[in-house]
Amino acid sequence: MTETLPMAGATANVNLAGLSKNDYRGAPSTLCQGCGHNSISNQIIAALYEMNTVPEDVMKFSGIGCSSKSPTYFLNRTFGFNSLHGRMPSIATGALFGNAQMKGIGVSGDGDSASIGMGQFKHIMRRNVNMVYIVENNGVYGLTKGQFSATAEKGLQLKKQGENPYMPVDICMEALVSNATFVARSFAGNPKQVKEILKAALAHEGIAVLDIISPCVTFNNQENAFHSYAWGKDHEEPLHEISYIAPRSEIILEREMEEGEIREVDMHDGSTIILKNLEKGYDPTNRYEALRVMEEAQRNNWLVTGLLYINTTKPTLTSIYDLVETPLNRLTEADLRPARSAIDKVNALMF
Amino acid sequence: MTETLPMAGATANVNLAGLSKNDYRGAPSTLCQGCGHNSISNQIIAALYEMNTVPEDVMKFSGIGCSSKSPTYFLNRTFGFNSLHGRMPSIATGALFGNAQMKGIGVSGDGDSASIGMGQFKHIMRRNVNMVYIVENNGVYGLTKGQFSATAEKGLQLKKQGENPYMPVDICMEALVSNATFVARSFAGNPKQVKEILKAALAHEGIAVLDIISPCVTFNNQENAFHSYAWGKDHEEPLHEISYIAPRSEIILEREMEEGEIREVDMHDGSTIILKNLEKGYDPTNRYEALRVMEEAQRNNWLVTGLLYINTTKPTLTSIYDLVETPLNRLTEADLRPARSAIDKVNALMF
Amino acid sequence: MNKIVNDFSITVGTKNGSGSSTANNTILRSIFKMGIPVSGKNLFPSNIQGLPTWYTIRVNKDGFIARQDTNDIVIAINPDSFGRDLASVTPGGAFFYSDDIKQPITRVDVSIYPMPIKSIVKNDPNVPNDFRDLVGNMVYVGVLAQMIGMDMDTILAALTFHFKGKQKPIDMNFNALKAGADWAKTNLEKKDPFYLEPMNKTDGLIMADGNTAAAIGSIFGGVQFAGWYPITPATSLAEGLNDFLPVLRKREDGKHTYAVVQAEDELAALGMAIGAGWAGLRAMTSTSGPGLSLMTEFAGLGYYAEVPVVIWDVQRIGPSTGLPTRTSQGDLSFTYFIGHGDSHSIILLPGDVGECFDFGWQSFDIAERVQTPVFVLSDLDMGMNQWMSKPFQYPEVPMDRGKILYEKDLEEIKGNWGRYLDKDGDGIPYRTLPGNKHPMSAYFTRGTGHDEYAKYTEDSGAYIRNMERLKVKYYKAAKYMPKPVFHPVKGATVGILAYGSTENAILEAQYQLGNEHGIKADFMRVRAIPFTEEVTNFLEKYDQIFIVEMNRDGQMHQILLTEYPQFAGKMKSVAHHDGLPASATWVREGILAKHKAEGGKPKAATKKKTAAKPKSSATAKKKK
Amino acid sequence: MNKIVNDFSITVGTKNGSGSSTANNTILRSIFKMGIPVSGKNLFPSNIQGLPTWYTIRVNKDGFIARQDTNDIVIAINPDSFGRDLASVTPGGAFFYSDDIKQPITRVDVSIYPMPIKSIVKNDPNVPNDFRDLVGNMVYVGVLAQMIGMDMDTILAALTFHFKGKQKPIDMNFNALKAGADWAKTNLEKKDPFYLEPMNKTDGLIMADGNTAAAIGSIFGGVQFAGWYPITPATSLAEGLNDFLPVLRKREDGKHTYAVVQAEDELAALGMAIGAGWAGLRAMTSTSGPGLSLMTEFAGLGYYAEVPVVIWDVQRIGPSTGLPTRTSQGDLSFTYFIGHGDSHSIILLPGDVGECFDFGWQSFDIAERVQTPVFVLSDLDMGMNQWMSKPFQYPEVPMDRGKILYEKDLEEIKGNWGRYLDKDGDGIPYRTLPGNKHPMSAYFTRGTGHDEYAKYTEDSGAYIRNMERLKVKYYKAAKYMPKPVFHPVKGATVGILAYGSTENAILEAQYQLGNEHGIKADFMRVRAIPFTEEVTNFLEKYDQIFIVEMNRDGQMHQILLTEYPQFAGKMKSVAHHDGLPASATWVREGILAKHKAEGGKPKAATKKKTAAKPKSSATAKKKK
Ligand SMILES: Cc1ncc(C[n+]2csc(CCOP(=O)(O)OP(=O)(O)O)c2C)c(N)n1
Ligand SMILES: Cc1ncc(C[n+]2csc(CCOP(=O)(O)OP(=O)(O)O)c2C)c(N)n1
Ligand code: SF4
Ligand code: SF4
Ligand SMILES: [Mg+2]
Ligand SMILES: [Mg+2]
Repeated sequence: MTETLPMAGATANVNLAGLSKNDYRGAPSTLCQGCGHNSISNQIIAALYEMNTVPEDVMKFSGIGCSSKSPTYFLNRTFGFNSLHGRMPSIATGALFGNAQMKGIGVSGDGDSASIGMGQFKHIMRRNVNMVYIVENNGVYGLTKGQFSATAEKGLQLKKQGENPYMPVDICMEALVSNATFVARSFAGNPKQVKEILKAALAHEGIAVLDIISPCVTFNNQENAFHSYAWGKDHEEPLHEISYIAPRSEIILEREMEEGEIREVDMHDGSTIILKNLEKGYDPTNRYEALRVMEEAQRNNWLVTGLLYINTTKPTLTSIYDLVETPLNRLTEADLRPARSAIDKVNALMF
Repeated sequence: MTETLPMAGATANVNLAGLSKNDYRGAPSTLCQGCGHNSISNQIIAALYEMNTVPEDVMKFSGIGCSSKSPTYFLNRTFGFNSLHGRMPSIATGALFGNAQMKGIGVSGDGDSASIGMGQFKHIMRRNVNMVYIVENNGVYGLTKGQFSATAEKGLQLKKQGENPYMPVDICMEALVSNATFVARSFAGNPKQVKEILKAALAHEGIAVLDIISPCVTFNNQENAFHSYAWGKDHEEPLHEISYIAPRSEIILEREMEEGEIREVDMHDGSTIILKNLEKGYDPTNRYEALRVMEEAQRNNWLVTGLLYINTTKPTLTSIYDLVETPLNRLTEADLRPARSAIDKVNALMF
Repeated sequence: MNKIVNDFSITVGTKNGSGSSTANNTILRSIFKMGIPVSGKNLFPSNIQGLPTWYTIRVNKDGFIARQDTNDIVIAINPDSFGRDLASVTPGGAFFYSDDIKQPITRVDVSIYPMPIKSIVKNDPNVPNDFRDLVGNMVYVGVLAQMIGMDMDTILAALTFHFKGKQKPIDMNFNALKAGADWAKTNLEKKDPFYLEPMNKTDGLIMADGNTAAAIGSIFGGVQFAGWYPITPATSLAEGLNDFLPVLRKREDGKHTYAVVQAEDELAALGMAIGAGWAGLRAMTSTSGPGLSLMTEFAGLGYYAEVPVVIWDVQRIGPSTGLPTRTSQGDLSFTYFIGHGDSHSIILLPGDVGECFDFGWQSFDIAERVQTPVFVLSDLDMGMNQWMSKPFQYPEVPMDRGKILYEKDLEEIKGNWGRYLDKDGDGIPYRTLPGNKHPMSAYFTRGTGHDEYAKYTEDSGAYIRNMERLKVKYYKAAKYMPKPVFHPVKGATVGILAYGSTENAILEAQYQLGNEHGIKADFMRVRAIPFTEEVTNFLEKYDQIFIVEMNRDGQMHQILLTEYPQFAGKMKSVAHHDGLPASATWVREGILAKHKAEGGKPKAATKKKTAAKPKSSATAKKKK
Repeated sequence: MNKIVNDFSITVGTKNGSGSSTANNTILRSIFKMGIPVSGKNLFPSNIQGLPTWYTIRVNKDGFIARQDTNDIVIAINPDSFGRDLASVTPGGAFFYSDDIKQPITRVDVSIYPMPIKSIVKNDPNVPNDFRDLVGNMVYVGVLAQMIGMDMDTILAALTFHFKGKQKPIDMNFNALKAGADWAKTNLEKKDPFYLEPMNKTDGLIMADGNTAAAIGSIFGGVQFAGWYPITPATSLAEGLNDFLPVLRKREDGKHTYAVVQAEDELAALGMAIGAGWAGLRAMTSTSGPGLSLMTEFAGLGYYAEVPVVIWDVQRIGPSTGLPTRTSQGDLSFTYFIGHGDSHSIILLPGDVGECFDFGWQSFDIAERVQTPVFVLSDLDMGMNQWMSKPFQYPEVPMDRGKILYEKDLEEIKGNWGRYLDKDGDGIPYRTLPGNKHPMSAYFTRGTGHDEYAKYTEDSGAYIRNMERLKVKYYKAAKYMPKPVFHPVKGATVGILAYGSTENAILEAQYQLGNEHGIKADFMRVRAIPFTEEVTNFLEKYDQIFIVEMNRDGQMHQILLTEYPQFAGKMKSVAHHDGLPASATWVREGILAKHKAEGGKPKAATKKKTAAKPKSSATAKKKK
């Protein structure tokens, strides 16, 4: 019986990289209680821990927003850049040239990527930068207190904002049309799936876009937030001085979803999301199929989750540039400054 | 026999609006001889003339680029705004609120819309602004002398630029995914089709995206530009002082294309474009079909032309705002400044 | 112990997102309704829930309502900031705290009042579980009310206003408040000196925040188009438009005379507004620093193509993202020089909530008259905090749409016009609007070189003529600018020049300098750039002028140096940048330091207060 | 008639896109190779084909090679500008034209030479039809060569260089040229006074444009990452990287030590460069005005997060899109104040092509040493025109990577560091780079408020400390800046301060002022902001200093006023903005006008030239 016991002592709590889960954590979160983003941070920690990734081998990036704050809350030992609103892609693109052996993990929001950041979002897809690009998608601007983002569904009603008259930006369709090489969708309330998709994404060479629906428990709560109290409606505030937040629990599926399964999830705001897992036979290497499924999902208002598309044949941006082995940021003057003799050659070229 | 004669005298040269074709022209073009953009300008003039549109009922817009210069070369009697690189959509969006009865015609380039302008391009689609949005698509930056734009095909080789390693942005797919309500593709060398699509687009209420392939005879001419002269290659310039342009004729189909027809067109640079007209039975109201056709075209490297998608049920941006009949820019102080009594009401609201 | 009446500060330390703003506003409004000059400043984090946040109230019978650096009364509800909060009480002050916080009380020089908030709320059967924290906040208001003498009727009025007369929340909150008051009455013994007593100094005044005022002012200015993108602290300006437009511009037919569009970003927000302004609408956008930076290219287009548009910048502190919830006057020099190439910006500088309203409508008149972007630089303190103000005044002049040619005008001049011709010698050309049916009305606007007829040109002469005209236009536009506000004192030998939200702090400092340090200073608050002749005259007059502002680099000082090199020697920069609303302390100390450096000999501080005190701005204005 | 030798200007008027640049360059290079100081300026439209374009060459034996306002020899090939071209010839000048242009010759005061270009080319059986226009350009070169005495051997050398030794195009072009020369020899009689005679004043010099020089300089600076977006007149800088990196950084293994990425726009271009700079690469971008405006927000991030990056702004004229193909120094004050909030920019100001090379590599040293964006402001004239220059000099100092902590450094200090700690009192903190394996190496960069350890904070104290340190850093960084260049004259009583590409014009004006107007002026060319002490001393020294620049608002003057209020009274702005490369005329007239306004009494112009002439900059430098 002794053979089946786990290894004795401290090693039981470390992974193959010799690190404990703590080595993957960040500062305590300052996001709202119950925010979907926190649950995603936890899965990032878990996935990297389980994949035995060394935190120093990763760079983390974000834009601006509640979602974009979250890299503070994981991977303390990882270099990170909390950049500008909508501009994570360009920062990450440049930074990853610094050391092409490192993997990027980027966290953005729907406002950050689909509104102000649409251009950069689309262009980083085209370039196939080697990073996991997570959109923590809640349909609102959390940090600026609940305006519609470009992924808000048509007809959504929000306090002070009225009704959204526009069709939502579909992050996955956008990624696919821009020839992203890995496209998946998940739901923060389904941590198991989030983690598994994260692992696949981390293993992918190239851009891996994860559209993770991540409820904003504070600002997507207008309609029925107080529905158990008759006077709830009375409490609405005309002069926007108040930002009252009822403490909420995270929305979590009680049971993992089977392939092909359809399930309804009640949100804090009283609305319902229809989750649908991809079918068993679904072939994620077929871009055309992926488009079909997404079009169908959009028409039926389903939230289809799972790995929608993967293409492992396309070179990453840094490999297109055919860089030297040594990380560029370890090169020295000897590598970078042409020899003294080169100056005469150059002057000769000048007439 | 006299009955069938056209009306006598000067009226023979005017349309139902009482205007001659000259009333639709602009300043002489300063674009290169043979540039596809000129041919599109001519069709804009022809389409509006034939549709009896009053030039004062239109606003014209553009960004920056050779293509974006072209609104100078049509519709002298029309208010126009040659804006900033990539920012035509926002200017047009605001301007068309000035008088919601007027139609917008915007001319942009592939660099202007798919590179720097990607964000605004996508968002004007979502808003369904009431305008014809023409992308004069040549795969290069003409005005800055021949760099790759985001619509350049993968593998394209350009002088001084090397080889393009990225997949092209597909203007029509982008428009479709962003829920544009009218999406068409055409070819500047097919003026008849361009004109007919333009007329349909002008008649459409909402955003009509026309992706018109419009060859840049000057900078998409690297490979075989001099192919009839053995020494052509020798003439290449390392220090980019020269911009030699052989005078070229416009690329024009000799014969209009039948529905469903496939035809090869030789370009000045020696490359070939495979044109494919949409099938007879094609249903442009089916968004899913449109996606399928475009995916297929992309896979086969076909240039599928025709009206890809139309949806006439969606409200335009200005109609969502439910504006007064009178154009907003004709309202007066009486309409715009609340009555004197309102000030007390407001002060009362202030505590 | 001497009573201190109507002259102290109160700071409440809570957690963000805990709903304390209703409570704090109730305190503020109640004091205001008691007729006592008061101000409230919300010092909140850039976060939605859980981080420390403070609300600080200044009560001052003389109308000095700038933020006070010291905290006389502190109410501590947040365990995370308890230590800091306790330490921050001035000696002799009062410290109230929620007694579920079990942390050491280390001070013996302050009056300590524990409050059993949780248990009071728990005992109220009318408060549902979910609402305990929220309503709990009312308990501390009740305790405080009891202890300093806040009037229960005015409190009820404040709550009634707050909840728009809806009885259920009013009752629930007022009950909790009363429970707190009752408990305090029974259980607490007054040990501190702070008391409220009714006055009549706020009669006829209103309370509002600058963003709401700006929104309403814009509506009275006939705003027709606003493009915007959310950003703290400017968001509530656009949301104010959304709130008040449907009310103030309601029509019988239910149709709309305006559109407010949330853009995808700030480039598009200003782009749309410029498009609308060009098309003849009264168009605006509102943003803060990062958004303004993104608007740079469009601002240059607006300047060069001469498009009327109003751009509100509600300033927050810092380069880059900085501190999104802290105030500043740090965007001035950037705005002045915004955009590559030679350019000049018209900048309006409201100093209080009333001026946010006034400049709300005036900015459109100026933009259309001068045909150029008009920047209005407010700040977080003015924009988001509640300020006492004279009531908003209905615009006393009709709208000035500037030089527009309609069909009949063109007929009169036989279509003979040029978009950029300087017919009147004031540098301002005539424009036409899309939709004009006259066949000669159209022109093609561009950001590229153009001649007097809006035709494309690269001609040097045309370029220079155009640019020199723009310069003439800019300086001549000074006559349309709001004049500076002048606060003289008798026998002044030096000047103070400032702008924006610092006025209250400077008035107080001006008083202190005069009465305690023997430095008599006239104070001019500049309200616009280009500068009007009053500014020139003011600078001319004194041997020393202190330029006071809330930024690091002395940005107004920099601009004045470029415009008034002849006065360079006597202008002294007094700049401060802590992100907090201005206080008299730093103004006074800053001026004293510079004054001393210049060899000035301030008199020793005199304790005796003179009878003739200058009125504070808000109360002074009421009388006008 | 007196011969005028090596002292005149030539202007060729053609159509854009007609391929005349080979011809014009051949003239320029041939004269250069004859040892005569020469410059060439391309005045081209913002268009690809068909619009009038001019190329103007200044030949001057004394080395005064600024653009000359007058045209001594004009060659007219373009019917569209024929009238203008003819009118532009100075009386006594020469006018060559293509005789297929049938337009009236209205001048009798100039020598007229018709040239049968078309028929000469038609008669050459070796020229294919398509190439007739192109090769036709060589005919006018041949005619001119014959008439003014250009050396055929140097012409052949120029063509050989141009066509990289490829015989076919060399022959075809040289044959056409010779045909032109032969025709002229037989058919034209010399009536004008202009002659070339060989000298040795260009020995050892090279000819290059500033953008190429900047690209090559950057490569010698070890550039590793460039993000860029096409824009005139900056495009050729990035394309220069693409041209020369593969040559100069070729490796045995064919792998690359660099990446040049064409971004989707300028926001992304600078964003990528900042990402790369942050990750430890020598990173840059290059743009012009509109692109710079779009980079504003990122520039602020770079400043506040302290990321080394180099930003080249090759200036063109105008706010907004302006005149994309005209030169200017109009982005200076915008760059200085770029970004909302308090910020300061380090700005390098190269004055010639050699300095474009030098600042190409020095800018990286400065950016990494100071950890901040470094802006290099070149302009279209310097960037795109061919200038004589001393040969590029290999950097004489090793790369300065600034304060970087690697694994071993962190081990030494036991991981005990803070990203924004000012350990050395110079305001410059230490940084680590991603990929550093030390577990204490990582930090989280942000544009939000941060403390010394890069942790998020909203604390006022931390904010002020950080911002004050940034200010210290900025001013202390002056010691890393290139020193100004000083051109003294004997007995100077006034000063001229300028920067950038105006040097040649100012040297000539300086000479004229001294020798013809009795105004002896020392001239300092500033090469960087923050200003070094030499600038202070210079300003201190004279009663009047003329600040000369190519913009409307006197932007350097503005900045100097903010930095040196004590000298405000004596600094006079001389600004000009016609979009053309600087000429001595406007510098001289501008200074005379200001000098007069100040009551200066210039001596009447003296015709007698003094023996001791100052050397022009390019020839002077060669000797160093
Ligand atoms: C240039 C700029 N504009 C606006 C803002 C204000 N801002 C901060 S976060 C945010 C929206 C964030 O929304 P999203 O990306 O969806 O993130 P969430 O908070 O919902 O997670 C905005 C508009 C900013 N920081 N910078
Ligand atoms: C902000 C900005 N960046 C760059 C430029 C330079 N520029 C002018 S036109 C152009 C590209 C135009 O390409 P495209 O839109 O495809 O038009 P085309 O000339 O090919 O018709 C660029 C990059 C500019 N004017 N503004
Ligand atoms: S506001 Fe919404 S998105 Fe932001 S932290 Fe709270 S729950 Fe999350
Ligand atoms: S460069 Fe190309 S796009 Fe521009 S005008 Fe010439 S042919 Fe047209
Ligand atoms: Mg969001
Ligand atoms: Mg193009």
